[in-house]
Amino acid sequence: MKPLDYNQSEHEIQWCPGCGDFGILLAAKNAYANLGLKPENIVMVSGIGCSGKIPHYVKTYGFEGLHGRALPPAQAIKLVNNELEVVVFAGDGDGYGIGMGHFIHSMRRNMDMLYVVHNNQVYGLTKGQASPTTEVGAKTSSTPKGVIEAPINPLLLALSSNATWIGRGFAGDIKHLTSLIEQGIAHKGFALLDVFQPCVTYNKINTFQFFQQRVYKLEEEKAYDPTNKLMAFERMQEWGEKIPIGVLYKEDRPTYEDQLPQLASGPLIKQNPKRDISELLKAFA
Amino acid sequence: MKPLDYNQSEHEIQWCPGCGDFGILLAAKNAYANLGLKPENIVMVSGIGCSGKIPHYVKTYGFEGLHGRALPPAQAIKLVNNELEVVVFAGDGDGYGIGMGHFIHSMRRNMDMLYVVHNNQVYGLTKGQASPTTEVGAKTSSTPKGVIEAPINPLLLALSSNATWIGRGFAGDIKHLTSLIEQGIAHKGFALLDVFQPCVTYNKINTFQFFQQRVYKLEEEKAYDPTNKLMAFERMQEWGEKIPIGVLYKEDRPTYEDQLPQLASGPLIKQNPKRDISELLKAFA
Amino acid sequence: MKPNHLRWKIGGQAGYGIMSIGQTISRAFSRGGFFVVGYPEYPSLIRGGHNTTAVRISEDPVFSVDHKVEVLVALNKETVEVDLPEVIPGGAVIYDPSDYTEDPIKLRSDVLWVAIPMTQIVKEHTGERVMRNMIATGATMGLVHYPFERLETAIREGFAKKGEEVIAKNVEIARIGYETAKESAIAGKFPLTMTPVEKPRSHLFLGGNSAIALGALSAGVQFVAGYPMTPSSSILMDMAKVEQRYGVIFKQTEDELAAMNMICGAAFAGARALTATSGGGFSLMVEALGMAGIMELPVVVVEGQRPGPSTGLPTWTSQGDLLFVISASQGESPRLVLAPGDVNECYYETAKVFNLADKYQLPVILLMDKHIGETYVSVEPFDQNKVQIERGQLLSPEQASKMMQDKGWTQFKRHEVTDSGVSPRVIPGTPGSPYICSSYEHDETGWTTEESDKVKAQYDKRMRKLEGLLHDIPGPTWFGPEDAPLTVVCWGSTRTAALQAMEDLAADGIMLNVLHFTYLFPFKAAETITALQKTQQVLNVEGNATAQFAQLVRTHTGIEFEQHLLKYDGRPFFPEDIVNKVKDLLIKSK
Amino acid sequence: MKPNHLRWKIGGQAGYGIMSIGQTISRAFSRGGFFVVGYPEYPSLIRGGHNTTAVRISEDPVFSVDHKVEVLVALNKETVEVDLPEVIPGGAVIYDPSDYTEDPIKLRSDVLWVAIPMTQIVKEHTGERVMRNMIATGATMGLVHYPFERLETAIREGFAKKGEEVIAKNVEIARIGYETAKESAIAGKFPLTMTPVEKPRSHLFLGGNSAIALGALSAGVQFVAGYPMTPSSSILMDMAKVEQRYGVIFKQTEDELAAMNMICGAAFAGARALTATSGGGFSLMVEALGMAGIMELPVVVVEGQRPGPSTGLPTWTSQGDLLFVISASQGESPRLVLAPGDVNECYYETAKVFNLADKYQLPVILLMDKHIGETYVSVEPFDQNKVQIERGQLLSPEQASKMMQDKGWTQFKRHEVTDSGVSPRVIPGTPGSPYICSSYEHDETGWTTEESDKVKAQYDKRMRKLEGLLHDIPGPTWFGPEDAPLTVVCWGSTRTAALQAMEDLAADGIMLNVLHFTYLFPFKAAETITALQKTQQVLNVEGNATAQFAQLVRTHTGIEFEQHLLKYDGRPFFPEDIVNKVKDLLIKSK
Ligand SMILES: Cc1ncc(C[n+]2csc(CCOP(=O)(O)OP(=O)(O)O)c2C)c(N)n1
Ligand SMILES: Cc1ncc(C[n+]2csc(CCOP(=O)(O)OP(=O)(O)O)c2C)c(N)n1
Ligand code: SF4
Ligand code: SF4
Ligand SMILES: [Mg+2]
Ligand SMILES: [Mg+2]
Repeated sequence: MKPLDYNQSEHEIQWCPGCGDFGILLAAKNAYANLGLKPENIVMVSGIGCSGKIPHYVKTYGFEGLHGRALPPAQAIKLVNNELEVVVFAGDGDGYGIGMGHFIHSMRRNMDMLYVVHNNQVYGLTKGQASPTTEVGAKTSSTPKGVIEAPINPLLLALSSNATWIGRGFAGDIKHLTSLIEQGIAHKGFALLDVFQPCVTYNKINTFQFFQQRVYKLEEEKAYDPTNKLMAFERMQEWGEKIPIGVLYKEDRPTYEDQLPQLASGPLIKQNPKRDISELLKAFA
Repeated sequence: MKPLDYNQSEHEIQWCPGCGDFGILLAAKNAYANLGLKPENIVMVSGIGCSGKIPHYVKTYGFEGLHGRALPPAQAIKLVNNELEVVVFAGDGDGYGIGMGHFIHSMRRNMDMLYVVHNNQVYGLTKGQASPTTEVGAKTSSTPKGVIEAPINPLLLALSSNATWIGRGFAGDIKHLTSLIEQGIAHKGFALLDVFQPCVTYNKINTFQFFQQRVYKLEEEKAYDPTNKLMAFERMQEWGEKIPIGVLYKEDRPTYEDQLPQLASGPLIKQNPKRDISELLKAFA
Repeated sequence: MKPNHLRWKIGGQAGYGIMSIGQTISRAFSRGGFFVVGYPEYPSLIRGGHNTTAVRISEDPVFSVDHKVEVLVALNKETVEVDLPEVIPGGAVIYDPSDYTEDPIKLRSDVLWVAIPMTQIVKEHTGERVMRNMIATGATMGLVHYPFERLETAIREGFAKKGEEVIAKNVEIARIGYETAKESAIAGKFPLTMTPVEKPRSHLFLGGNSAIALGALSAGVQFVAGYPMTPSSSILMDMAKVEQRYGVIFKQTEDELAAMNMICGAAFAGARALTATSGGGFSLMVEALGMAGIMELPVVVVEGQRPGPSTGLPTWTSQGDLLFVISASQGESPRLVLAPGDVNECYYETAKVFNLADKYQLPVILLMDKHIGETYVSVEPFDQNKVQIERGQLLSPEQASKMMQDKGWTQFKRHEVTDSGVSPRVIPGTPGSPYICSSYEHDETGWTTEESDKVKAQYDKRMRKLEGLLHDIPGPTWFGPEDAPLTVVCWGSTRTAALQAMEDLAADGIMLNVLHFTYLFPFKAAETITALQKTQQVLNVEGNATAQFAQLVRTHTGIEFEQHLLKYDGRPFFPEDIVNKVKDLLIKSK
Repeated sequence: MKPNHLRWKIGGQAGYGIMSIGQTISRAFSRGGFFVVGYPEYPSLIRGGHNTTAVRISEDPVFSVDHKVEVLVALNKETVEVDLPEVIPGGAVIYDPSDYTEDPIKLRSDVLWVAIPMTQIVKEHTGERVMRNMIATGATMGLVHYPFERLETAIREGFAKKGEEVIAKNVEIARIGYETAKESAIAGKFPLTMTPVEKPRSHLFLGGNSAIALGALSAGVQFVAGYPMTPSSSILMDMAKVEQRYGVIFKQTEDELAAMNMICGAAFAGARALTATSGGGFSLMVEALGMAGIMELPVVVVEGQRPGPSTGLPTWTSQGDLLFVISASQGESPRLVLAPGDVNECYYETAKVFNLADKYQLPVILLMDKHIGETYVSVEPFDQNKVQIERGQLLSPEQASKMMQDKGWTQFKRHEVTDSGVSPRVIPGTPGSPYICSSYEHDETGWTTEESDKVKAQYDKRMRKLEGLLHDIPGPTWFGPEDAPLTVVCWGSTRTAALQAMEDLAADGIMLNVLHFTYLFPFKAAETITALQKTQQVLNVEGNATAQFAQLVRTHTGIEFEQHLLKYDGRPFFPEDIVNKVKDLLIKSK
């Protein structure tokens, strides 16, 4: 498979020219190709937002659900057919705002899927309101005097919630991002990949340039050990002149599905649903 | 004021005899009395669960809202009348399950209130299903073969979400719990107090005895510095033979309400709502 | 008092086994060939409060308990205070003298006071306090001269998992109750006897919630997600129990939002999926219900009604959510709404509507309530062979690729515009036909569209499904004599009380028939008009304050009911509610 | 073409200032004493797609744009492709010749093609590409010989905050457009002239969403919580802008669940509280809506409809949520539902329903839609003095303590059972009267109850409020001649198209009247029956597929409408939709 094979060719892509979402799209297709995944075995699940449109642009199965609710259907899809590769895409408002509850609970379950969050630190599709990752002081249409709430730290939340793979990428570095998506998919368990995705229209602070000047790659730092929780805890708080990208944390833990004896004989939907419940009926006799 | 002055005398309390909720009730009344709070200036807000019944049993203003939604009305009450003392009570299913989103977002806002979570590690009122804090392997009516999800760690989540005061108490140690509630109320900002609250009916693992044998008080440990985030991070993960209670973390950060110039002239509801919007109308002429 | 007809009620605090003992006594009689129906009432508390279970036992079919009993068992004083008026003259009250300093006979002299020193017996036999219910049950059997072995068998079955020691203790203590009652001077004065019938029937014995779970299992449900909520939690817990045995996945979720969105995902991926909740949880499912509509996903949602608004009365019953579930969610999307009328329908209709969900690719709402969900009755054993699994137009990979070839499609048209409104579907994993399943309005391939004609084509296509569906579902059902001067119209769980009232009134020589609706939306307007043309006078009976079903009928037929019997205090209809109202009406209309 | 009557439309990509230029040209004419109405259309995208703004300008009052224009401005080829059919014969198309290699005149020879080299002008004058719209606007003014100073003033006002340099550049470039058009050979052939009227009116110029925000501010709203959702976000953003100036707190929340629960908390604590959302967000508010009902909290919810189901068509319009909001939430709880018919009502009715919310202590749902929310019109300046703030039975501490004394209460009875169903309330901070405000069913003091009579008393009390409310709200409004042979029945935003159609038909000698409903629930059944008795033939016009309002009318009156004009493709009704349908009907009925 080549990245081009995943192209959804009939329609025009509807993001603003220069949007960071293009980088994520490209990296995803690269990663699928590198991993040799068949289009029909991938399900891309998303919520609503500029980010949420991504499944439209790739020739895989797609599920563009409700704003904030990408993870619940994704989990169910995985549970009923664990032969599928489930990749979930969300916005920062979508995934960390309205979808926060699902986010935390998904991580503790540790189902095998990759969760990519297009973190542009703004509500794009609704025209520029503050999101849960907007920085303090930032002036947006919903905070004309500046944000006064501390932004959330998705990586720290993931670390605190037993996510078993935690990464961060940058839509301006597609090669690196491709590799992260590949690793995230390959990881057995729940993988969170937060991606800096500049919104060229509504976020004039966290631009491509902003990140180009600040990001550095953890894998280039020999001493960094992503299996060390304490190290991860400290590094996840680094923000300012230098901002780390790469794999911040990983660990091995059995996945949810692997602990279900029901799946020993294969995916649920391949099992015959016709069953004899006579024994159960006896309990009511 | 004496604790008795807060008694809601006309009706019988409806918890199971021996329930940990009694300890929390007693400690709350003690704390109110110690702080000399007037009943009419306290609003106790709760969700739905055994825990949610607590505002019924105290002679303060009370708001027993929806399951999982204690925090949103509590925040609004504080915002429109910041002279009130807002104390919020939730269950672990209520506050950490269905209410997870509000929990995380409330902490980053840092409004001045105390959030007490009755953590009995089970769904009490609905008769014993697993909750987000139920331990792995525990057999409940919803997990007859044992829980296979990692429990959440509320303290770590709070630390990751910029809560400015994080404490843990035990309903079996009322004196200590009273002091924690006092400190939590006195703290300026959002205070999370997770309370081990044995459910004598549905949780046969995390009993009074279980905690009596394990808990130790952080304040008795000189070296422990609750302003040290790294220390807090490590200690919050301690679970097993020894479990810390007390104040695990605290910091100073301006509250949300203190950053609102609208409140400079006093609580919102004391301001005259009649206003002249002529100037605004001009913008549409 | 008729022999072999016993209405029995037990009352006491929560935590004293009021519900389980109701099951035990019911089983003892059911095994003796009797028909039984049992109805538990309890507050939203874990301990304390006033709990009761009423059981009606008869050699003839019975539908509903009522507010009269031949025997009342009072495990505490409160039961006497609250429930004494229900005892019919000549009836008996089994009570514990240790609850009283004075003889309670002065409370009512027209009933027999059967003193059974339960507390004392428990103490003497080193039993637990909770076992007083077993003594009382034994005493009941003694009083009506029912063979003790029947009770012993029921105890053995009920406690099978607890081991021989527990069984022995319970049997011992029940026997003491039995003997004490039988030998008491008063017992001789009590005229009612219960004798096992000749050919015992092989009844099942269960409530509507259990039947729903069984029906779903027979229908091949594969994925169940839910968040506990009274009165539907038991359906979820039943699934938790059997998931591994039957190849089902049960997922307890973080909230109802997740549950509903999950079953949508599961349905998209090809599984039969179900959730169960009550009105509050359903409120959180409303958004995803519309999503299931636009995505054309077959899902089944059990909505067990309890009185609202809001948290309301969690452990009581209601029929207050009808119009809500019919119009829930923004915009307009097709759905099927039905409310089973008895435990049999809970099983068979559940199994059936999984097929309808698949056939029309839309959500089904099974409107239950606490009353039908938890009232247990004896029914003919369910016949699994009657259940067919029909997945509708779900294409195999071969069928899909053939279809694409035949139609010359380069892209699979998941939402192809068809006459029936139904489009063949594929599931992820099918080669060659990846498509996007979207909550936006879309064209036939799933691609987002805002073009007027495409929007309208999809909207119409979806709504068109209701036409076929309307054709596939049955209209209302008649019970009773055709030419009755008065017709009770009712829906869902109210049927049981209506049928019982019909029988009770027949005994008084009053003729009545019942027109009952199980399928509620889409609405069978033509059939309803025809049916109502046959009526003389109509009494509409439903469990809400605004006569929601009557509104529905008027919306779709223009017909207005003039007489209503509405109840919204959390109690189900009891037959005598209807009996009294009917008598009133008939007097007035004379 | 009549002088001083201009229908104008501009089209181009998103991001090219299609919406803002509509405002500029509208302001230029409004200041010249004209009535204007402007309607923007855009897809759910940030950049790209096909965007238009249509503006109707007239010396007589106008209600609605329609699908005919005298002047079309095409900023790209797509506009010509899509919108050319709307230009009336003899009309003009202003276009950029750089978009075409061949002369577009062959596309239609019955219109004037006004070539304005916008791209070139922008380049020559170092303007930005987005300024092409300004050139086109200047050209329009030149074409119709409207004084350039009016446009200049409008530009100065519109760009006031951007500084002199930006203003100067825009004026310069607009003037070039103006001169180019005026001097072009073609211009002389265009017969339509627009001349400022003698006594300019001092109109406001705004859309329904802005009017709602203003109405709420006049009504003393103190707390606004919400989560952005098209088409209601602008109400929230307006509040964000002014919160500090006017002593309001605006809180953007994590989701709509929080928003609705927050305004309930704020109302409990005594603040006037509002949220604004669309159907999807409202779906998440459904549970707390019932809570507001049982807690008896006065809150105002703006629900801006867009087409569903589900995410649907985010930037388009709909009237599809009527039955949903009326029956939303489990159980039954009282509410007020209204849908303003024009921008004036958006202001005055919003201010008024805050009082009704307080008087009856219940939630109010203001049903808006994208069409009325974003279509801007010229209106008489709002008169703030007409707005009274009446908080209903909200007791001061003194009143509360007196009441407790007078009634001999030891505990405050927040939910006292009264004839009106309304109980005096206190807010936290009031000494002596702490009470529990609970989502459980409760007794008069707020204490949880499950007792049948108390439950019923509270349920009845709450529903009783609807009686007073029904009395306080107005019935439908008549427009047009009393004896018209045909009546258009409509509700909410459809009024504008209906009134415009009425005028347009009058010009053709066809008589029509309009019966419009702003207040929808509780339903004014008696007044509706009386009103409908006066009709000869009725055409029901509404923006959904299932004729929801007609269903409502039938439910409450039994009256069935025979003729419907339904639209559910996201577009609002245009006057000609109604005109055509009416002509059809009149031909048929002849
Ligand atoms: C329940 C609900 N509330 C609100 C919306 C409106 N809405 C659509 S996208 C969006 C936020 C977009 O921000 P984000 O999630 O960060 O995605 P982005 O557009 O930035 O990629 C909102 C609020 C919705 N569709 N559904
Ligand atoms: C939306 C909604 N879903 C479900 C319920 C049912 N319910 C009531 S309390 C409860 C859980 C109780 O557990 P927890 O929050 O831990 O409180 P506890 O009873 O243990 O104090 C649930 C699921 C509800 N009231 N509302
Ligand atoms: S608004 Fe921002 S996030 Fe959305 S497409 Fe444009 S640049 Fe990308
Ligand atoms: S069920 Fe558990 S938590 Fe609830 S009252 Fe009883 S002991 Fe307490
Ligand atoms: Mg974003
Ligand atoms: Mg709990």
